[in-house]
Amino acid sequence: MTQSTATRTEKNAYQYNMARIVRVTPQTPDTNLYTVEYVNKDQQKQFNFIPGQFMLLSLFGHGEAPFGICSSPNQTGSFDFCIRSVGSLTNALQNLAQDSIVGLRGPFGHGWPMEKLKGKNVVIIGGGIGLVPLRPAILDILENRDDYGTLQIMYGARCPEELLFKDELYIWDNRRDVEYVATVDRDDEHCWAGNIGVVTILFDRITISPKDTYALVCGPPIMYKFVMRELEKIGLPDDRVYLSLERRMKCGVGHCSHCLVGSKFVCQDGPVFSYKEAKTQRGAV
Amino acid sequence: MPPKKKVAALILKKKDIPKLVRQLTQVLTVYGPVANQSQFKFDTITDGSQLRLDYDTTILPPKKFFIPPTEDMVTFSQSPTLTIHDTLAQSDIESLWNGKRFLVFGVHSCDLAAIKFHDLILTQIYPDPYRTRRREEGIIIGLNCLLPCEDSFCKSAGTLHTTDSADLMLTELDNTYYVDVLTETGRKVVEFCKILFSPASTEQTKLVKKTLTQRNQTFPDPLDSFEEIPSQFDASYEAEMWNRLGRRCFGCGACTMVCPTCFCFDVSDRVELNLKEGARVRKWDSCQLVDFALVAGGHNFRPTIPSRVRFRIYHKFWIEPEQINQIGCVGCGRCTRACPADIDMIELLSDIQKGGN
Amino acid sequence: MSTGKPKPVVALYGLTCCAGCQLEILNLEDDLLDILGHINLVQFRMGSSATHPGPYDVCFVEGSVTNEAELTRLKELRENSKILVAMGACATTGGVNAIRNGRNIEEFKQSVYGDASHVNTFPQILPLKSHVKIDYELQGCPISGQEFVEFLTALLTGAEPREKNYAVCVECRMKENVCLMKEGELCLGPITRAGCGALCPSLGFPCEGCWGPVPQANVESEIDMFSQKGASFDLVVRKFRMFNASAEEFMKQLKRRLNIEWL
Amino acid sequence: MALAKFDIHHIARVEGHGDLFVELKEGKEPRVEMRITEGTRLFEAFLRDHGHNEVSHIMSRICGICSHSHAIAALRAVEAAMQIEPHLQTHQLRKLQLIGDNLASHALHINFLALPDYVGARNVIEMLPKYQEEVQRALRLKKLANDLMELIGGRHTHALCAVVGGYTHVPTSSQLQSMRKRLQEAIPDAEAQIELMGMFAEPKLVRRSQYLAVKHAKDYPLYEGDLVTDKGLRVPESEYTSLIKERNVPYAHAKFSEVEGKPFVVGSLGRLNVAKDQLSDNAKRMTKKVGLKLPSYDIFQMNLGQAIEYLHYLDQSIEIIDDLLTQNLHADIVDYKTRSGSGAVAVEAPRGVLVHEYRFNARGRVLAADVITPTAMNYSNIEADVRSLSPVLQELSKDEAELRLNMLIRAYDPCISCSVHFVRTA
Ligand SMILES: Cc1cc2nc3c(=O)[nH]c(=O)nc-3n(C[C@H](O)[C@H](O)[C@H](O)COP(=O)(O)OP(=O)(O)OC[C@H]3O[C@@H](n4cnc5c(N)ncnc54)[C@H](O)[C@@H]3O)c2cc1C
Ligand code: SF4
Ligand code: SF4
Ligand code: SF4
Repeated sequence: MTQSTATRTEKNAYQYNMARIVRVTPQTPDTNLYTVEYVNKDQQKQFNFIPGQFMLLSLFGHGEAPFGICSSPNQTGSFDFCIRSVGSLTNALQNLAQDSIVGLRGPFGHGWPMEKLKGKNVVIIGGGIGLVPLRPAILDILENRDDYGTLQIMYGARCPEELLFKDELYIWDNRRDVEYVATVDRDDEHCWAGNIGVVTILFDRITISPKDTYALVCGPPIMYKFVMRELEKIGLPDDRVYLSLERRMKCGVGHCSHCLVGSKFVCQDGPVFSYKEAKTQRGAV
Repeated sequence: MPPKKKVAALILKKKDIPKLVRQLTQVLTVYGPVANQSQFKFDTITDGSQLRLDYDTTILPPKKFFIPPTEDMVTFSQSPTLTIHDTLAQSDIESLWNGKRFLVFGVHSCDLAAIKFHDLILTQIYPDPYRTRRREEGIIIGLNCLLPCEDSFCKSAGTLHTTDSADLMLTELDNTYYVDVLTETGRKVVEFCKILFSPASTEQTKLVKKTLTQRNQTFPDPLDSFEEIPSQFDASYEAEMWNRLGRRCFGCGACTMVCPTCFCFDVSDRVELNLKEGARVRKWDSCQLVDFALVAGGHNFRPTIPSRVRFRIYHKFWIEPEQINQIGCVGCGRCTRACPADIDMIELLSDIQKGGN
Repeated sequence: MSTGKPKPVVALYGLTCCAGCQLEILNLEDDLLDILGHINLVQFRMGSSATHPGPYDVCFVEGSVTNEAELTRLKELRENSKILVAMGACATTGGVNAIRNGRNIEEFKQSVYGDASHVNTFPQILPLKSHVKIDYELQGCPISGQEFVEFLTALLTGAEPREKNYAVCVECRMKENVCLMKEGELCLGPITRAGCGALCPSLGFPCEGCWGPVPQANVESEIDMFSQKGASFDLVVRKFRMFNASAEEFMKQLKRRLNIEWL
Repeated sequence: MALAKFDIHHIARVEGHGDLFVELKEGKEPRVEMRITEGTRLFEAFLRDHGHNEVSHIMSRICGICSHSHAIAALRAVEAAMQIEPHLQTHQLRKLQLIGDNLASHALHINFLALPDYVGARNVIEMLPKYQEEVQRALRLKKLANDLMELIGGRHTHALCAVVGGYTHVPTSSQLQSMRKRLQEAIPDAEAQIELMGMFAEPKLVRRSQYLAVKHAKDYPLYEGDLVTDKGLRVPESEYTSLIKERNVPYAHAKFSEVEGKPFVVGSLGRLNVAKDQLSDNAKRMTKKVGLKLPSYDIFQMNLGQAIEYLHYLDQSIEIIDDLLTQNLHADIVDYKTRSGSGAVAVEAPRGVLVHEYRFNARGRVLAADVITPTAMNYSNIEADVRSLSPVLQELSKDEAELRLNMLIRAYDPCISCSVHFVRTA
């Protein structure tokens, strides 16, 4: 593998760096966890990100697409993506063998407000693949557990098979310092003993105190409106609710305009916005 | 950049234009307005006689030279290992004036304003390196409009007398062109073709001023207080007019393709039939097209034609002013001229001004 | 990108049509040998007497189903093919074959054959997707060779072929043609799927819609524009039906709007 | 009792779907049926009520391989019906389109459809290892023809810019010049193609049939003229019905034709036998060089005949382009008045005489249409040939006999989808 580096302009944010897939861990029939490392060792050493940031991953011949970084920010030597196959690039990814090379650029955008969360209570609400960009925040909190107040995790998936990170869910469920609740939309196979229904039903299963609490939310587009309504009911102020938005993205650096919500670019001003900010932009939620 | 020393205004004889073109084409690729069936377009000029400086407007704006309809960003090949080559990094051909390689002749004020607009909007967060590079490679010779063209509203939009982004600015004066030198590059162009330019007399300078003042008065001004439209748009957001327009609009994207300020693009990969080579290509996209705001899982943030019609105006008249304090429309009227459903921008904007119902 | 896998087994079949789409593939002189290097083309009656019963990895079918025998054939092909691709207007919208739809077929047969007792043909021509499941469609009358190559390349690299969900006008503007609608002509470009490269308008001829309806085609507005330009309802109907008489997206709206029962 | 029976399903390497049924019987006339199973499309019926300016685009869809021939025939017939006289430029451009159609189809037929039989291959792919050069040449010759059609008609299959009264778009002179250069450069390839086909003197099938072509005083058969047979019959194209009689057969979706109650041949041999003197000098020289004696009554020489025509049409197209280059080409459509009337014309499609006739009402709508395609004209003769081949068939093995029958049919280069779209509406 070679890369013509000699003549690269330093500033080009469209520039790729090559990374190797070191491990593929299946999560569900259509979702895999990809552990990658930069081919260039120094690059890997220097790599850092804020939970909630994303990168553009490319597979030459198949295009590129944005994916949230999914590992703990404290992990060294490699980092993870968790990707569901829904189309051209993601299907091709699924067929890749270990040691394959992908292109990466980023990390881009604003992540979760980790600094602000210090010493505060945190509620995390994830729907489906939306748990992916939340995972680095959860892991970071768990790894520095004393720095934060209570941690409540609400997670919903379409069906039991689609639950991600099942090993970790088990651990969260059993940790005393985490309150974890989950639900599935439906359970055709009858293998689920827990809640059935959309994520918002979990608000009845858990008590959230609005005091000193921050909420981090990520899920499918339709989820936000309902979750926000619940959080408003509880009395959580808008500037303590954060959400990560998904939009179509083609450049990641504020040029292609696909990701505009109001005057904000999801790629650069987001993907994480406070609800307060998001509310000022038409069509955001 | 301003010229180093003040250069007096110059005169270029119309009959010398072919000579000028001949000289310029020796060192640069020259583009200019040419006849295109019943209309005009910017195209490569090899001979001065092709130039139609009497053109009203072109189908596509000169944006196509700075953001081409399709452009390879990187090329890649697998033979047998993967090699990636950034098209930005292609070896610099040494050319005359610090990498200047092409010249666009006869750009009207509205288009000059649009180029300037792109300079701002596409560097908000981070300069678009591909466009920036083409901007650095291009020279622009502007041309003052003396006659209004149909469907335009440049005077209302405040772009009628823009000289922004031009290196030289021409004004027609009987058998000659009055030439304002606006930048250092402009000065170098004049220097290069010295013998074709002569100093302008004070009378000529006066005459040009008078001509332009007169023009400014006579040009149509169909829209009052253009700068108010953003707030008026805000008020009309839920108005009935968007449904009405949506019933007529085809969502065909013609308006955005021809718009000098539109710049949205799509990125995808092209693979050659040998399955070994390919390129990452960016291509003009349009917010009017159904897939523009579609994401994985099938959710479409603007699923209907009315929602997309409104978004185009939203972007130009609200989002962009919010971002860079400038309205994203220069009043060239191309969208009106291109719309197969006969949607008229002046009408649309005055509807907004009237509250949208 | 490149595949070390065995070459896919590909078949080309023709039902009732002009064979122009197969020909368009034969006409890819510059690419033909490359293509044949990538695929194992086992069935191509127009070009080869070799036959292969299947199964096929990819089967391209041009033409319309006009009788029982062809319907059986199509069903067999479906059974025998992993990927079934409908190719060309006849297969995707019924093409000119569907102009007969809604008309008196017995009278048609008689007027052509006199004694028509031996002629066995369906009164309605439907797109192949109404008969069997179709995985992909390549539009056009005939298809574009370039689109065929792009499609094949996508399949060979394991990429999802990209649908052009936008109108001919996009390509037409990029080519900087004078817009024929604006010149008073009746152009179907605004409601027709892109892919041809705005072929007709680039040659001064209004689009006839052979690539079929674009998603969300605004038929109502097109009818209005045509009427404004002085077209009779009758002419509007003929324009829409030339290549799209069985394209539901068009016919439903046309029927409602113009109140025409037989459509 | 039947001696042998051949039921060849779905004849390959021809355009369209047809079966051949042959039953050889002791002491009796063999039973021979060209069963044309191609689905019917009823063009002729649904064409009614369409506007006169829609006819050529619809009728071109009868057949992809000879789409330009159908389009040009339709345009000429419409113009004949409405007494429209286009300018010389239009006629010249149309001739180029027709030539393109003939060149492309000939190159395809000679190299891809007929040649594999002669070299023992099932298709051109199988020929590749041994005949690299021939295949490359064939691709070049075909591409040239396609590019010519695209240049003039706007697309290789289903032309776009030829319309009633003229063209909506014409090539630039520099485009024509570079096309001329390519046509000129193709002459050695065309000659090599003749020499290649000249090598195959076997098999033979000599039968004195009648030969028909569209003969014009000045040009080798192509664009217009009288219907002329080698036996000296001649009628104007508009009176084709007085010469060609059609009949229905129960086993085919196509009508069969006869002249004076007997089968006849159209196609390259039809044209060559009727107009050999009008060939270009190059073509005449090559005819002599490969030793083809004209008139020829050996139907297998249709293939060689096409190769010779390829060269002739190359020469003719160069002449036409030279002529066009002296004119100031521009998109040009003559003014005309829509009126009622009928018009019938004949042109030379790759496979031979193609007749189109239309009748219009005063609003320019189609009242009736009639098309006879060359393949339909040849069917009767194919059956007659098969009958006369029967003694030979009995001596061959089953496989050889089937191959021979296939080759015979392919020599006619039948375009079956065309042939079922003959028209008669009243
Ligand atoms: C900030 C951000 C973070 C994301 N993080 C993750 C993640 O961690 N894991 C994950 O599985 N997915 C994530 N996604 C979604 C992911 O980007 C899409 O699934 C991916 O682009 C689909 O690409 P494809 O080529 O496989 O699909 P395509 O074949 O391109 O299309 C399949 C579907 O995806 C839509 N789509 C195409 N391009 C995009 C795009 N650029 N953005 C959004 N939708 C698109 C199409 O409209 C279509 O509906 C994220 C998206 C964003 C914007
Ligand atoms: S919106 Fe219309 S008038 Fe305004 S700049 Fe764009 S094309 Fe010109
Ligand atoms: S000519 Fe037709 S396809 Fe082209 S822009 Fe106009 S309406 Fe659209
Ligand atoms: S312009 Fe329209 S009719 Fe012409 S090829 Fe394209 S889709 Fe077909």
